[in-house]
Amino acid sequence: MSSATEPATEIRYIDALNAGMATAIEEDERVVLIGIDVGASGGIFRVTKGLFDRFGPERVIDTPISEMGFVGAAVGAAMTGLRPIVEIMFMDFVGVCMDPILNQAAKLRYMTAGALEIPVVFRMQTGAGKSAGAQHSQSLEAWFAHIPGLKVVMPATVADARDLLLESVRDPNPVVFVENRRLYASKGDVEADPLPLGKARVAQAGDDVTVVTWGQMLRRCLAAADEGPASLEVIDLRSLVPLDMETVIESVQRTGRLLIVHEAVQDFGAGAEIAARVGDQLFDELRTPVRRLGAPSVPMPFSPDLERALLPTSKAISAAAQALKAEG
Amino acid sequence: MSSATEPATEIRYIDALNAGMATAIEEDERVVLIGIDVGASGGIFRVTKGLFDRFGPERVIDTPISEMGFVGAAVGAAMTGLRPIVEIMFMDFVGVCMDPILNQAAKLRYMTAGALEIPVVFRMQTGAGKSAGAQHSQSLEAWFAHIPGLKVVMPATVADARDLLLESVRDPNPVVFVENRRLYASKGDVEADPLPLGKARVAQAGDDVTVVTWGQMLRRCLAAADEGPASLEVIDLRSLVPLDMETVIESVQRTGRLLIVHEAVQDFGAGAEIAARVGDQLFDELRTPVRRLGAPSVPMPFSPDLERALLPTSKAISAAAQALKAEG
Amino acid sequence: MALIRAFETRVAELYRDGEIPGFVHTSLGQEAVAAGVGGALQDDDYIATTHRGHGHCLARGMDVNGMMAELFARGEGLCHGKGGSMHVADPSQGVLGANAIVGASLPLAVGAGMSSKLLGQGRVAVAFFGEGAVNQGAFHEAANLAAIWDLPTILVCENNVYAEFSDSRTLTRVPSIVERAASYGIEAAIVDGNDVDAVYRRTIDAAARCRDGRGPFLIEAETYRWHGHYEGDAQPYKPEGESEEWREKDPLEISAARLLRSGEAGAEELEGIRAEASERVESAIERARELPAPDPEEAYADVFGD
Amino acid sequence: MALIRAFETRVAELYRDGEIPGFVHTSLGQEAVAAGVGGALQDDDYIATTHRGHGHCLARGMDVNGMMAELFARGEGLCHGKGGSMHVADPSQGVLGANAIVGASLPLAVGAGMSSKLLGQGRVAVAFFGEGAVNQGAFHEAANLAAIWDLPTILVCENNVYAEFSDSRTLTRVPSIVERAASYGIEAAIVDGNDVDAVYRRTIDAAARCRDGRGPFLIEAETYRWHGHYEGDAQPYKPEGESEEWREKDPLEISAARLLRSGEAGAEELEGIRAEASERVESAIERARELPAPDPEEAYADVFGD
Ligand SMILES: Cc1ncc(C[n+]2csc(CCOP(=O)(O)OP(=O)(O)O)c2C)c(N)n1
Ligand SMILES: Cc1ncc(C[n+]2csc(CCOP(=O)(O)OP(=O)(O)O)c2C)c(N)n1
Ligand SMILES: [Mg+2]
Ligand SMILES: [Mg+2]
Repeated sequence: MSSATEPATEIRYIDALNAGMATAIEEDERVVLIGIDVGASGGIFRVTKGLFDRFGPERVIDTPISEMGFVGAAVGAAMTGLRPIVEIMFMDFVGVCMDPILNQAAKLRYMTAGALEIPVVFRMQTGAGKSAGAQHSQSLEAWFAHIPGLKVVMPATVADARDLLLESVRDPNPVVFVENRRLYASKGDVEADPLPLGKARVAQAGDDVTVVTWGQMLRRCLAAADEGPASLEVIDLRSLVPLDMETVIESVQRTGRLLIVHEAVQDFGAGAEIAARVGDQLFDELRTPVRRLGAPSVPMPFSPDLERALLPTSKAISAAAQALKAEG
Repeated sequence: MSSATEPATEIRYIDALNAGMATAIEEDERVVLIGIDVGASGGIFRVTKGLFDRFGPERVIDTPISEMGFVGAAVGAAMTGLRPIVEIMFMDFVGVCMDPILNQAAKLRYMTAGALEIPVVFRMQTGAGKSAGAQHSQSLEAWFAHIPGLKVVMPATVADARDLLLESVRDPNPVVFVENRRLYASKGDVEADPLPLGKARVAQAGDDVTVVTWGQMLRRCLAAADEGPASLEVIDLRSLVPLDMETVIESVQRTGRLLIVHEAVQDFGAGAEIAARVGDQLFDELRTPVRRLGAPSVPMPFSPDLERALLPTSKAISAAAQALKAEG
Repeated sequence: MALIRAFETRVAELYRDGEIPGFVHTSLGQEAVAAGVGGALQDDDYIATTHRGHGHCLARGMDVNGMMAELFARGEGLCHGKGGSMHVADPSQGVLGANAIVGASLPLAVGAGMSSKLLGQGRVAVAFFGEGAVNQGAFHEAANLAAIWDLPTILVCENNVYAEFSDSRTLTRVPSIVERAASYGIEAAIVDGNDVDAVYRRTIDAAARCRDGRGPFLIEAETYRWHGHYEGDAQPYKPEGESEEWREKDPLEISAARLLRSGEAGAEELEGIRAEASERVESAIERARELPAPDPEEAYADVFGD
Repeated sequence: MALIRAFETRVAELYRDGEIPGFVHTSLGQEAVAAGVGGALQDDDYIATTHRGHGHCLARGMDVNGMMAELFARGEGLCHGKGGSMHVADPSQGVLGANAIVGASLPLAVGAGMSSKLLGQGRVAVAFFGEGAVNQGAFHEAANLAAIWDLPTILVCENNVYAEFSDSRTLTRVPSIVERAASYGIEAAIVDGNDVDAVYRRTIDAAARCRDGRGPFLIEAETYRWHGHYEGDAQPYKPEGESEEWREKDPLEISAARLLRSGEAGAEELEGIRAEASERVESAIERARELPAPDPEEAYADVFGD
């Protein structure tokens, strides 16, 4: 279905995730995929489509609705030789299975002085804007970033969906891998511009205002950059842990202005950490205060109209960036 | 055991908590206390001592080790007429019972457009520095502050232990009430300087550097203030939600310098939010960058020596404050 | 049942046509469980339910207009457009809400049972849940608590064969929920979930036990999900012929046949009930279509009370 | 058993005297469970245990010196002083660690069973847990998973009567863990947890089943916690005479009497075993006392691997 101008490697984000998993399962016999309906039916969003047929029930494992049990089992399996990819269907569901992530996966390497290695990927998706309601729309990446011992990865592009997933599986550490379901159908070049896990990407170069973002907000930030007239440098963070402050600092040193945009609730969100660091490290170089744009402190409402009004729009991003430029 | 100079109202933090609960249970027949061994045995730290004998098994309710079940039940009870105080023994254990806090208590008032009221207090304790290990030493207040719909209260003084607990029980909203076990044995005047929930306290007035803190770090900050020579204004935040930025802003406007100190891991911790806000709102008034002092991004080790080295000391706080003063 | 059938049938269509946003899970084929339980409860009893909760709410007497408006995300919806299909609630009717977290209804209903017991109210709390939810820790912990505290809580498991796309019998070695109940010392009974009278009688008994202070009871209602897990699910995982078999056991037909046989109702009367149900639903739809979206201010209201 | 007894006795004293920091939970009185299970396992089998895990670790062959040094929070401790009593581990011995979260050992051992099965290793994974942990959702979910996946996982419940300060029989209507196992389709057996031979035989059988691919087994070992929940707990909640009764069923005495009766060992030999155990523990203590605290750099090591 690709149009004439698309490169041959133009695919959907969701297919890139699928390809990443397929390669991971294929290249290493220790990799298994575990989750509710990830098997024969290909997953609730069809992300794992075809993998069960291709690799069989020993590698692609359906589970009961028992997240505490199967996420914990994935962690135990990772300690003993497997390299599980475990799917938590919605990020909000970590409420029923946080312990194996918080107290087991994140801590056992440390508590055993490195004797245990825990190569597990916790796949989960978020993405407000589909009227999924308050219990199916949360972006909780800040929680995981606050827990030492977890990597936190959030691909925003098709290429990253595949490449970062593969890197996460190959990583010897527990990785929280956050997909955005608003991006599942989006298309892009899967071979574009590879970068290792841990490096932020300058998605759009610019001079006036640095805009740091991740996840579905990347597209809105790029749209804001297109609007002009201020010249925005848009940085896709790609992972919160590791946090590539170097790329951010280098950019803000040039622009003197920083806007941080994320889908998660702004208060006590991950943007605060970046703002705090830049405020500290570039105190003398900032021309204007560091600004943040996230969701307000309310649960996500069901109504599409209300929901739309709570998420940063490209207009709001553009306006915030222009305002920064006008300020100093 | 009070010495000659102590006022008659000098009691321990733990007794103040106990008194707060006793008053709450006494004044409102809808108040019940629920938790593991909170009953006949008076709790693992003896915080609930005597309450079972005084109020009986219908008001002070022992539970099996089933946090998901009894925390969820407390939320259901709060929706239907009771006002439960539910004890989660260690804050780290929220890993097994986050859903009723995250997805039920915090959201159901909103999702029902105010038709459901959920007056529940989630008591939990934290407090590193006792070699309790990585699974019993975490300060996760930033998690709760990031979730719209929850109040987050952290008493640091004996008077607040009682008064804020009572106010939390009387509050019509879900409150995460974080005790610090390092303070349990500490003594103070239970009648000192009452302030409503939502107001920060200027625990020590000063001119050079504003120090914002909460929980067990308050004492270290006060000790640092005593050390001099810089004159520190120490603010005890008392609650993260509501967040009394007014008091913070007013102080930093005078001092021009801000240091934030907390026991939790610094990265993506609650201090970042305060730093981000002050950096934004007082951009032109800050004389020096906003600095933070928290635990480094590692799980809390068992060894007392290692643990000690990870928590901010009064010396380190003092040094950071002096450095700020020297900077500008 | 006629009302639920009419409501769900139209909701499925409206969702397909894009008039209802979000996720929608209908209870077509399972109407007898909702109606049987709902009919047996008293006005001030509580229910806590699931993502598949429309029927339970309607049987509890929830306002059809308010509910439809909520599904349409209107400001005059029961939850002002902030809940939606998965979270529709009306505490004034004892409905603590649909709930989008599998298993969450159970601890909530245990808590409602605590309130009733400790405040001496004699109210019964019902937790609806699917057989898929039984594998969640929340089920286990809640069942045990209800048992040791002798709470007036009825655990109603709607065993509709599937949990999402999986046959639930493959997800445990002991598919009988009644057997599982025994491990908590909870008395339980299987009931034909497509027979509204059977469900009703069981619930009446269970509620009487609860009000007598004899503690919880578990009802396993055997039924079948006619539609997909959510609207739009093509259900490739269902074996051929299975749906047809179950459609023959249509709870509405079973009940109608019985009423006609016994002479309790005539064909015309039944037709009238169906027609009225249909009318109520259509009028709720018309009304909902005309209603405005919530006021933008609504997004910021009701986070905290004071 | 002699080694566990000597170790725990001294650890209790050292904790009381402030030589060991943190929280300590000893397994005095429960030695036969650890020894019986430990003796029945093969070298490459796995165990995952609890806050009360010293005995299980020692029976698995964990280095006494390294363990004691760890409890003393020394840099040469098995976990470099970063784990401590509640987290002592030695993966090279198949010990996935003590664990301070009640119920956490179960999913971990299920995962170890998955590894063994999927990698075709024939290794058995044991989850130790207390009877108090059975009320946790993690137990429920893990048991079900082990059953449906036919995993080589043995669930060993040490029923020592108390969960913290509560008599566990008051925390459920069905105190029999074996009965609960049935609700997952898991075969199970009660065993006298103070009889090391009985525990050993049961474990041998269960492990053989596992290796044959016949799936999990649950062992409920009835025993008793001599000391408080943690060291320092005065145990006012224990009924008078109960402790004394159980002390009469001392697992070491029972085993010694049997060996003497059967002639398998003489009094001197047994004395020698006890003396050697005591010596090993004393020498571990002496050694630990002399060792330095961890290097400060240690605090920052092992957060991530690369
Ligand atoms: C904690 C959690 N895990 C997974 C899901 C996704 N999910 C929603 S409904 C469902 C199936 C529920 O099956 P069952 O309990 O049998 O109810 P039914 O849909 O058949 O009514 C699943 C897996 C969820 N909402 N919450
Ligand atoms: C999730 C969780 N809840 C509560 C605790 C506190 N706690 C530690 S041990 C324990 C009692 C455990 O009882 P049981 O399982 O019978 O083991 P035993 O101590 O008797 O060996 C409790 C409640 C905990 N560590 N983790
Ligand atoms: Mg079902
Ligand atoms: Mg026990």
